[in-house]
Amino acid sequence: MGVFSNLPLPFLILSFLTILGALYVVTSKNPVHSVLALILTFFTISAHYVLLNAQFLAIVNLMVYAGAIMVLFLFVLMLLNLNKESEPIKSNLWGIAAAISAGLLLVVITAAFQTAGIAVMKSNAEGIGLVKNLGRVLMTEYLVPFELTGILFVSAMVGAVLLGKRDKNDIVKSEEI
Amino acid sequence: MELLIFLPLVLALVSALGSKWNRWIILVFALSGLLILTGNFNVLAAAIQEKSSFQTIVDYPWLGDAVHFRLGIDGITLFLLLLTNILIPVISLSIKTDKRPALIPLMLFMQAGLNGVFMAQDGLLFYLFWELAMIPIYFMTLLYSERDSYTTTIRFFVYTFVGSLAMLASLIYLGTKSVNGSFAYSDLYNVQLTLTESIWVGAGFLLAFAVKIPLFPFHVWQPNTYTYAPAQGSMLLSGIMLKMGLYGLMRWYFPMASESIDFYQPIIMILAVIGVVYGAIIAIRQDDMKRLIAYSSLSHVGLIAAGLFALNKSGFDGALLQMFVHGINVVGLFIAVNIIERNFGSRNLNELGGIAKSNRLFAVLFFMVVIGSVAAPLTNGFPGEFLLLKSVFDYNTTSAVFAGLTIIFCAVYMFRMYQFSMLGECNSDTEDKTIPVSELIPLFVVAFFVVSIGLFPQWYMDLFQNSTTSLLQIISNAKGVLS
Amino acid sequence: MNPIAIILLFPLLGFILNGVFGHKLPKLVSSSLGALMILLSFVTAISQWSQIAFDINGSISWEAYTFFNLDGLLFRASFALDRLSIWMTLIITGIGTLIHLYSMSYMDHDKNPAKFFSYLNFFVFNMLLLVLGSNFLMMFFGWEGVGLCSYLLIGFWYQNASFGAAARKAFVMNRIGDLGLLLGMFLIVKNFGSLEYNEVLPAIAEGSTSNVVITSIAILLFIGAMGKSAQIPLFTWLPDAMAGPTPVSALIHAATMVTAGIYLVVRCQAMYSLAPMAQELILWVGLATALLGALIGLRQNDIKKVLAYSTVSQLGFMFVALGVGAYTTALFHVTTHAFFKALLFLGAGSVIHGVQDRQDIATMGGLKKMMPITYITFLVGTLAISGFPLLSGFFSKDEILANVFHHNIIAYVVLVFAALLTATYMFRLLFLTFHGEFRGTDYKLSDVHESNWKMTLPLIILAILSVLGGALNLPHYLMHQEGFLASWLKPTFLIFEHAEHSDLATEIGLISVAVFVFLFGWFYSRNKYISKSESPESGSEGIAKVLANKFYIDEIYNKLIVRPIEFFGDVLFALFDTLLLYGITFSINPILRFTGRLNRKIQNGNIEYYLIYMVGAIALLLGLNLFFA
Amino acid sequence: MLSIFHSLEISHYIYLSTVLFSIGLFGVLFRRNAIILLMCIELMLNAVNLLLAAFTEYMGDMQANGQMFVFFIMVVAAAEAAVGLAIIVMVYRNTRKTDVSFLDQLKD
Repeated sequence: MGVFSNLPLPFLILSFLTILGALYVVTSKNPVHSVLALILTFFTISAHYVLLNAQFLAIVNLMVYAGAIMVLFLFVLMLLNLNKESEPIKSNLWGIAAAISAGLLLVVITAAFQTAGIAVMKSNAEGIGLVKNLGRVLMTEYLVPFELTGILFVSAMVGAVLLGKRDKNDIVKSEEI
Repeated sequence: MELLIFLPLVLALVSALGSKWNRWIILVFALSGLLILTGNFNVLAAAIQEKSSFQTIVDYPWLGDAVHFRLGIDGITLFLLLLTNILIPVISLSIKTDKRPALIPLMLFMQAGLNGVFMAQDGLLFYLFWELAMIPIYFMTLLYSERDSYTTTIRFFVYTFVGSLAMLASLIYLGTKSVNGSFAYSDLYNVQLTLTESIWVGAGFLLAFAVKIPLFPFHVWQPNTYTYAPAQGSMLLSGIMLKMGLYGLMRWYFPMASESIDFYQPIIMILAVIGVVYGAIIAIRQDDMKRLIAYSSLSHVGLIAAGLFALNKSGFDGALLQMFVHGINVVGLFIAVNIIERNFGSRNLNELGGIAKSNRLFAVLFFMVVIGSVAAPLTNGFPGEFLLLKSVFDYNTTSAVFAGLTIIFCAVYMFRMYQFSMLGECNSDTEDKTIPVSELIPLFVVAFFVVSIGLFPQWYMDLFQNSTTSLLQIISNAKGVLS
Repeated sequence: MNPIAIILLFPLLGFILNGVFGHKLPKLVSSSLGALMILLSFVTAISQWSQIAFDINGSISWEAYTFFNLDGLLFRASFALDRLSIWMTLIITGIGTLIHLYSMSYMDHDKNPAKFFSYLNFFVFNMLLLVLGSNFLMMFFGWEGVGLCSYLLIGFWYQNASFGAAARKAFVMNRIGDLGLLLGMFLIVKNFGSLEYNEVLPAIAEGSTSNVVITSIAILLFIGAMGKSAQIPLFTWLPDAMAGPTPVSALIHAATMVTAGIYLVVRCQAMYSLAPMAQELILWVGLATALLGALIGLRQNDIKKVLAYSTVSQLGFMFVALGVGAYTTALFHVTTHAFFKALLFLGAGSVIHGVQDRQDIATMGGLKKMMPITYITFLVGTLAISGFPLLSGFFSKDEILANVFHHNIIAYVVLVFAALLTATYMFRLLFLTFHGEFRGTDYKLSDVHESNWKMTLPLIILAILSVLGGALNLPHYLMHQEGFLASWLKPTFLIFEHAEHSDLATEIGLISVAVFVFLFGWFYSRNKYISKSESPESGSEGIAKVLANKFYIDEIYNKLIVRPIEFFGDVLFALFDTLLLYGITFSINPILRFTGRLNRKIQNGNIEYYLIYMVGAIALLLGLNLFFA
Repeated sequence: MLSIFHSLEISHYIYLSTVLFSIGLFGVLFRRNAIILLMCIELMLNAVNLLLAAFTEYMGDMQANGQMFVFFIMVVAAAEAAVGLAIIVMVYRNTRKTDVSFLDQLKD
């Protein structure tokens, strides 16, 4: 396995699953499958968080992403009745172009990080990711941004409602349909 | 003095809020610049002193250390500021607000830009204001042109913008060469360039200025723009904007790319003189009064450019004086044309005539502007034209002979215009129609300057003569040869 | 207050008052205001006479202010009243007063006499500026100013388009000359660093300046004089200028403005005396003009046109005098010509007035019974200009002829011929107008009336002056000393004027030639025209036709100069400016369009494409940064 | 960190998240269904989140700045998803499509 030989097995498995899930998200033709694969990916990422001493993040990730957001996605898919393979398939040329672009970026970023020194993670920081610590930091140093997120949420909510609301014209149109 | 830039901006915003302003309120808005200018008496007094150089009066760091918000003033700047801030109220008086509400904010916005151009003492700031002053004109032509507004605007825009970009390139190149990459005026002209560099840098500047002035082959945008733009747009363009180009030559091109002067001098001189004759000959045959004025402007401005490129005292003094005078006169002419068009529904010479019969006062005022343009002695056109022709004569006799043809041709087309519009038989449109006196107010201001400059040019020349001397000194130092 | 300021102030005041308030004043008030101002100016000038007369080099100077200052090179608004300028001032204001008085009646039926008088006053102001200025700049001011007033006054009846055209023609032709004058001034500044007469002229008189420079300056200034004084080739405006009211023709186009060119040359006597080539040029141009004007005058039927060509011709005489270096004589002829030509014009005006604004002498005849005063004064004027012995014109013309005789015999012969023609056409005019039978068709002889005293008084005064004017400079052979004018002017000439005094025999010979010329003209015209009952020949064939059509000079100018310029204007505008320049500049258009179309493939508005570009660009930039940093 | 992972290096996480990010990016470029696009964006955000968490651990930062950022990114992502989906619903309602290639109105 070369490069991977000195890696702990759990990390390898998790990473493998993550990438697999991500790839399935991208390649699956059925949107519902994509959603499910994305949820899998989020689960594995949460596991990574646990490995990284970010226990609270792991939970939140599950709750917010896998729970709330992805359900929202599913909801919309169902609502719009898009669970079929309705998407027009792009040409191969397009796929190659996209792959080249993305691959190029991958190569470049990897190359860029190559210069970063390989260092073993420190582990002296116990309890960074616990609620107690995070809560303290959030309520002291990040208080203002925290409040701002509240505003962001409100505005997003208002925006979403406004966008989702039907105009009278729309109603007529949809009734015709 | 920075108020001179910011107050018009604020006023532009304020005036943009309402659409129907009383003309007197607008006048107050427009007069603000002049009030600030005259209010800063100390600065002005310093500016016209002996050996006054381009002294800095405002200096804030702006974009790092390299670019400062740096304004300066000397007699030349002061004189052109006076021109700008006098003409803006005059022009504002001729605006009918109810039809073209956007003109006022645009004009005030432009005032800010123009004041900035004349005061900027930093390369990039100069460029910024240069563009800022142009923007309103684009909108004026786009919104209110009588014909082909889109084409006219696009052509005007492309032309001027290509020139501006060339200038920007030159400025940036100079900036990279200067001490610490600073764009300060004094740092820029201290940059030592090789001849080749200088020729390229000079080309950038010259392109921008030649388009703006406009010099002979670069004038293609001008006639249509002047003709189709709303009258106030034409006034601003010809009265003040094109002085930016001439000012740029004086203040920026000559000191910055002084090494290339010897290379460009004969070329520009020939082009300018060709422009003088060319514009005049075409003007003789025009029937559209605005187009006629456009070509006459081409002719007059060519002479100013020639005077500047003669690079001597009388050329610089004459050019500055004539810049002021041309501004006054051409605005006066456009106002008169505007009045005629508004009252008699046409500005085509074939359809007019006999207006003088029932509009005595207007006839007199218009005539004063006309003889001012013709440069009859005792009117404002004469001293400037005299000095300019003298400078061209000192540079080269043959050029002076050809440039001098302007005094003949100018009489031909100006009097032709006056004859066919004001004199002769009345026709059905012009019979017994009187122009309201209130419309003539701006012409009174113009007439005042026609006479006062004509009689006492030295009053006006005192404002800038010390500064032209020191500017010429700078240029000749930079050239290394005393001219 | 400086007397010069006062002299200048009055006409200016008249101009402003009449210009601003004139249309609200009663006609009588505004017109007498105009006349009064010139009179006051005249009186002021006379009061200064003694000041100047007592001192040989006496002159009054006044420096009003610095007009502009170029690094110490001062252009001053300064004036001087010296012997030469007071002479001119008196002519201008004196004849000016008479003509103003005359105009009070002449312009009475006009709608707007206030405007007329304000222009006329402004003209006098400018003319005074011209002669009183003590430098070339002030002279140029007046020079252009009189041109402007001439424009205004020729086009006074502005509703007539052809009058307007004549006015513009006059102004433009003057401007051509002005350009020469202007260039001459630049050359003076360049070489002498000043425009003041009393700095430039002594410097020239010193003789250290190179001859090329002096000759060029002299010729350039003479070009200016050609324009103003209607010499070949710039003379065609003067006959057209007769479109203006008759007093204007009398004052501007006969007595004063057109003699500005002579004043200029006399003023620069030092320069011209040292530039023989320029002098020679002046001589031949003057000679040609004198001849041409007289020839054309022979076959004109418009009473004012005859006088206009006569003026052209007489101005030619004066330039001939200048050309042979007889400056005093030239100025003497200016003076006498001012008298008799103003008289003739005013007389013509009186005739025109009397026959209800008709000018064609073909429809006149036999008017002497109805207009006795006009007739007698007109007769005096005719005698004077034709050189009737002992009248003013006789002396001045004889002096010119004598001077030319000593200079160049060919020129003398030509000039004698011109003088002969002068007598001929003047008597033709006189006989056709006043003698013979009445030829009017659309009006009756009994409608013709003598003018009132305001018009006849100036005529009488001018007639007296025309008779006695010769006394101003009686010739050497009569007095055995220099004439009054010669001795008066002597101090102003920096270079000694070489006066020819021939022996008695030559003198008698010359005089008899002059008398013969007069008699021939009189006889010829008398036989031909005095009892003509039918209309005079219209010049339908041969040489007469050419003369009647003024040698087609206007047409030639039109074809050779005006048309080509207009043609160029059209061509440059339509072909060059619009098609070519526009075309070239905006032929970039298709190129831009083409690249634009290519561009459009890329910029198709689809976000996906943009995303790919974005990512590609980011990768590229990062890569560049990585590998080339 | 659990002791068995002591041999883990920061670079491994870097590679992992880069790969994830690129996959997400590829999805964004390749797919046309707007909903899947959004999902891919979420994927990319998560890749970044992962890296932030890894770096927090790596730096041993008791302030947990990195994790704080993750929080905020999640917040923004949630808001974005909500608004984005609302837009998609609206677009779908008008055009009956969720295909982004249909949205080429930027042309003019």
